[in-house]
Amino acid sequence: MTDSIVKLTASPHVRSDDSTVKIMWSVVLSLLPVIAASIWFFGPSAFFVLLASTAGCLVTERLFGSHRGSLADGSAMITGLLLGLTLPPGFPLWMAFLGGVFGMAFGKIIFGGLGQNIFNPALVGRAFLQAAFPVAITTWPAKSGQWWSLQGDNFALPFMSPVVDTATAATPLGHLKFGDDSVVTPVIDLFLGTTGGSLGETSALLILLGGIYLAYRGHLNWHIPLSIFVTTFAVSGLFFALGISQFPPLFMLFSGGMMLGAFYMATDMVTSPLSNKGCWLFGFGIGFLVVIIRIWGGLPEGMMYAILLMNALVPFINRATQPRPFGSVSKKQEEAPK
Amino acid sequence: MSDQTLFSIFFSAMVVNNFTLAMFLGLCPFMGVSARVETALRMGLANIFVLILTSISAWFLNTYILETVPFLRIISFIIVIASLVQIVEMVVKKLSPALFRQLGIFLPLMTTNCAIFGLAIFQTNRGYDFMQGLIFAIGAGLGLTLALVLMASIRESIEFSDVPDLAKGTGLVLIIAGTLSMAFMGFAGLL
Amino acid sequence: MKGLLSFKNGVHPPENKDITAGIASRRLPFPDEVVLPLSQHIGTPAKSLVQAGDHVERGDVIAEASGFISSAVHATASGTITSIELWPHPGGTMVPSIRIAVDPYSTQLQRPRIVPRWEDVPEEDLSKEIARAGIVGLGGAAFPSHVKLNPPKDQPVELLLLNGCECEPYLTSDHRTMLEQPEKVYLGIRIALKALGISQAVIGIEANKPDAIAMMRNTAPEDLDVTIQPLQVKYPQGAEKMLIKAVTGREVPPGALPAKVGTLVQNVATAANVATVFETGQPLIERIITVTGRGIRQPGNWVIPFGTRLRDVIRHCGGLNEDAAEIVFGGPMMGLGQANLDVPILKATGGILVLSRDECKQQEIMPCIRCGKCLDACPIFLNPQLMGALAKAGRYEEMVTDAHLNDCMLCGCCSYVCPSNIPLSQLFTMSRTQLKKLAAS
Amino acid sequence: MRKTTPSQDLIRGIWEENPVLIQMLGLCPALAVTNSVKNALAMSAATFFVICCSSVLVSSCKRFIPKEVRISAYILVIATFVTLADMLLQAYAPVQHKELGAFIALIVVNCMILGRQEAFSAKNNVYRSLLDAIGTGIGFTIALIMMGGFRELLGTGAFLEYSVFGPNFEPWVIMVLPAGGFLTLGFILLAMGYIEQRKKMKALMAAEKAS
Amino acid sequence: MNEQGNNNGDNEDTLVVESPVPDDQQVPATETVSTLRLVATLAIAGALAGLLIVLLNQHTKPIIDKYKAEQLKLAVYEVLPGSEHYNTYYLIEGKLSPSLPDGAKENDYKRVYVSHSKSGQVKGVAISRGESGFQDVVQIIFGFDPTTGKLLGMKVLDSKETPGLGDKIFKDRAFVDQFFAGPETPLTGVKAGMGKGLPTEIDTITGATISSKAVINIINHALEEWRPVLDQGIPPAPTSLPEGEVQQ
Repeated sequence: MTDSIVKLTASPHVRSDDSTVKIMWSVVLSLLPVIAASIWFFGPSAFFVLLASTAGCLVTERLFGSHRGSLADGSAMITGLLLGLTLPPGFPLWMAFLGGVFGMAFGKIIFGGLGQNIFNPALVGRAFLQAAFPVAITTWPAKSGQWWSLQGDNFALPFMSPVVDTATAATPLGHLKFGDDSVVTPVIDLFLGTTGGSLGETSALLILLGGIYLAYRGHLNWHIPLSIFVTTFAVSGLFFALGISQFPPLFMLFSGGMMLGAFYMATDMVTSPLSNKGCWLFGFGIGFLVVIIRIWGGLPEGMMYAILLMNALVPFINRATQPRPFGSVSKKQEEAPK
Repeated sequence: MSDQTLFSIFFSAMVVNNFTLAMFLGLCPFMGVSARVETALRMGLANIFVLILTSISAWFLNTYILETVPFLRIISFIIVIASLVQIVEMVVKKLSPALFRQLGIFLPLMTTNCAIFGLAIFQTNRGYDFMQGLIFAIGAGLGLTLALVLMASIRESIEFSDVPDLAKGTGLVLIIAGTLSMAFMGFAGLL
Repeated sequence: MKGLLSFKNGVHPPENKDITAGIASRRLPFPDEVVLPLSQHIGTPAKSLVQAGDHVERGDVIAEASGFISSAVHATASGTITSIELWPHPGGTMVPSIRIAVDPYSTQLQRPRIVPRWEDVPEEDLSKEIARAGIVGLGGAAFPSHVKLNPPKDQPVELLLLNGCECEPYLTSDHRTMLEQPEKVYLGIRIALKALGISQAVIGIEANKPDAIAMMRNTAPEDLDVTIQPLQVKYPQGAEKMLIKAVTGREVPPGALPAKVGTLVQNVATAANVATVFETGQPLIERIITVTGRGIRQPGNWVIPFGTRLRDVIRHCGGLNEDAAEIVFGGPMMGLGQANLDVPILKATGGILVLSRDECKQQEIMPCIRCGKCLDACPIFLNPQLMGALAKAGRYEEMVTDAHLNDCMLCGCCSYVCPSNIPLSQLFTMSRTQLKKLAAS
Repeated sequence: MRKTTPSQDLIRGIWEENPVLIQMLGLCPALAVTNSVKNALAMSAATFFVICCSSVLVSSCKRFIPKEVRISAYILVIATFVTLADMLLQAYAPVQHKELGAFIALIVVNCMILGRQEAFSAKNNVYRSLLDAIGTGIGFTIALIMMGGFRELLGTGAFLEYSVFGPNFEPWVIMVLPAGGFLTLGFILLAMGYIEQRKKMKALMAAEKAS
Repeated sequence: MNEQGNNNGDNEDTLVVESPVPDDQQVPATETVSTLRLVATLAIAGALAGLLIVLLNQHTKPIIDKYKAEQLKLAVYEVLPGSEHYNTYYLIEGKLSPSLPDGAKENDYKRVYVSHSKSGQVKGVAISRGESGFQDVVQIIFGFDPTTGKLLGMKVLDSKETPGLGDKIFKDRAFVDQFFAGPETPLTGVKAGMGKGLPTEIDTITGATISSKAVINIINHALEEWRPVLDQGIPPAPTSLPEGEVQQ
């Protein structure tokens, strides 16, 4: 066999162009406008917070990641950026870093790294921060003065409390939930991002564009955001029409972390169901929970918890939505008269 | 005497103050019997059943017997629960051997399941009346089942993961439980 | 495209059919030697009738079918039998094969063989005649045709489906058959319809072969109840179950034959060869084979006698390009990779694909990210993700009971779409092997 | 049952077979009441009292307890001592009693105590049983204080309510919440696993070197 | 137990719990121990246990009761500033009564604590009530002046609200003091600094709105329930008034 030039592989011998690494980096790419917008709105604080959370994730992945090259797959980068985008601009950097470390270590690496985790690591980090530092994470300093001035106490010493001396501003959701005059922020403001909130909560428009780009490229399952939006709109519309809630359905859709969560967190492939049917169920669950938590829950924003809770249900959904093998008939059909 | 509404008792026991994830009751089955979804589901259902019976008996005990001797509460509860479990076991064995085969192994374990005993104690401490106690038991049972089934389906799924050797076993289960507990905090205030 | 009939899921790999689609088929010069394995089909290997030193003429029977699901082998070139020995088989094993040293001075005319006029043969004997000619399905599975034409009595066939999809990328041999031999295809259809005792046939052709569709339409005999059905271009449109689903809307139940839903599927090339048997008496000894890919110098559609060694084919096609990386028997999706240039061409070899490095670049295998793309690709609605995970964990029994491993037809769609490059269909093949081993022990 | 020396009986339960950290028994109190060291101490003391008394009583009366009703008898014994502990705490440490609440009563269903009666006291003499109970009790206490210390330190920045990190420390509220309990125990187990792994590796290396 | 074990063979691996199975009633009577002896043993053990408990109870009960009464007294005095004495009134058939009918159990009746002035005037009523807050039940006691409809004070008796956030309902002095400033009922919760200066307004705690509102709701709900009863008038205090005082 001197002339054997060939290598032997199993079929199929051609592969689609998709690759996990490509998917990950195009998610990062599609986030860039959102990041730019958050820096535009919130100044250098936004940049520092994103830097800190991403650094937390990258460092953890580098130290404990399952294999050496795992930084290159871009997944740790996504986790860090997404975590940063859920934080308020004035958030102390040491907390953002800690959130990244926690989310990465206990949300992902402990399960064996990429593809093996149950919960979205960015949200695990966020949930940890929410539970550990409930005050800091719900403090949105009012925009002050120049673009370059910091929004709150970003540089609080590690393990020390931030000093908030500026006036705080409520997010649109908080306004409506706890405010006494029930301000409904106009949807156009929410859409363009000219409101207060966490880094990625503003500028629904850019997130929408990024999400549509990813869906077009086939890098996210459009069933999930669509079902979330449909459910949220329908359920909150019903409650609004019945006069039970003060949240108009469109406001519900464009406020808070809804856009970011629906397009970037819920669609995390690892932690969402496999089949499209499962994705519909998943999206339905998130939409429903988010409306319930926003209207009756203790916190103004429920997107994170809704997604985490549904993440926990994903293995169960996957079990329940096993596809029906081709040609097999369900019991019901079998019994039906021919 | 408690002024809580039935709905709030139910919801609180089921998710907000989930027996397992927020009050650490029923951890033994949570750790031990949560490897398979079917088993977990059966265990959960068996728990609901016994919880309801316990709630009823605890209410009777409190109302008619322990009024005068409250200091015998712990002893009488544990005895009643132990006998209850025995009776349930025998009745189920007689009436439905198939069900007995499915539940059989879990029933005796319930005597030392702190969720059952805890229910009786909490119900007493909070002064629930009959209806409140019943709703409390059903909510707690459903919450327990929810936690068990969630945990079991997650554990089934991570069987395929390359979990680092270090984290295999209880360590990881606890971390997952912690994350679940964090996620359930989203329900706080929903009362 | 969208409005055309099709099935759910599936994938759209680049077609690459334009390399050879326009090249008319030509005969490849006879090689010095042909090697004919006794098992070129699904079922029991054939039984050799010759010995070393025997002289055989092209078309002589050299091995007979042994058992019902088996098929005869004929000499594909005149010459002398040098030996019967174990020889590398495209399947990767060593298989008893008859080696014939081709007589360089022979005209390679087929020895005259008496075949009755098909119109005169009673229906039930038609399939015997087909069996005698060693006809097997040329679509890839090589299932003996006479067995197919004898469907179980309790599952009557109402509709004959001709498979002209050729959904594998690159391959164009069926395409050329339809363009060059439409009358043969129609004759084959007539014979098959007679053998089955039915009157209705449908030819399914993927819409990317408009010339073949036009040709079949133009040459359709008026007395034949045959419909030409253009189908959506999608892999694996040519899989039996998918074709039936696309044309009739019926789903063949797991483990059942197409006859269960009243259909029978035959490849157009098979039909053309059935016609050849009754027209000229020539048994199944050669076929149109597409030699293609960016790794071969002179791609084309060639009529090649079975048993020709891969080495000879490559030599006649101008040799390999510098960047040739992989040789595949069949299409890129389901074809078998070949490491040995001595393997012979078999009856079911529809194409020889020489892929260049660019075409089959190997990517790093990443962990599964549960994206669910494989579920969206699987044409028979399995859960390849679950099966892959079970296979990795060595839980083979559960793959069968919980994930329906046995329904999998190894079409490769899941492997094709997997962004993490997990070799799913390879894992499934391996698991089946493991299960067989377990069952045996 | 293998023979053990009295000192082994005592030491075994403290670390090697630590009821909480190794055997995963008595998790309910270990997680529920360890949001401060004080609570952990009170719970440990109550449990210590119950396990010692129960072990002594069970081992001294083991001849009178028929095998068939032994579990019921053990539970009765344990429940009695729990009731006593409950009343004593309520009378002399009412603040702790209120903090621990129902979890005092829940000592009854702590598998650890019943497990020791069944596995040890029922088969050994009073002296040995007491040693075993003390060892197990200390093991339990150590585990609870570890948990409580970790959680109180991070959760409030204090140890035994004595501020450690100064007034500006930002407490990690999660640590005193239920989720923190799970995470802390999980983390401790991971850390212990890591140490164990390191030890094994070292031993392996040493063995390799030796050979 | 064996048959169960066999039938559930598939479950066995999942049971890692050391199973302390009470198999007493299942063991066939192959041994010589008679049922009578089993029952007798348990009965004796039970009796001894009961005796022990009763003895200790005799000793501890006074201490516990005293402590409880002390705590209650402290709480009542705290929410009814300036009181030195109170009487417990029970709700019997829609009316307040300072004493229970004969043989009635104390716990079957809802009650309030009423503080009288030296002259026998009602100075204030303390009411305890628990409702769901952010995490779990929040139990509070508050003082109320039935004549003016103003609050006198409020104390959180029991809560599991989030440390550092929800627990401000009893740790944040500024919040608690509002209830001692004599706000009018029913209360309304407003965001700090957003009020209109009405006498019914209570500023909620930033970040702990739910917990703050829970406190306000509990008071409002309690008053909804008790107002009609209190408005019927409070019967004069029983004889426990200090010597020499004359009821009017």
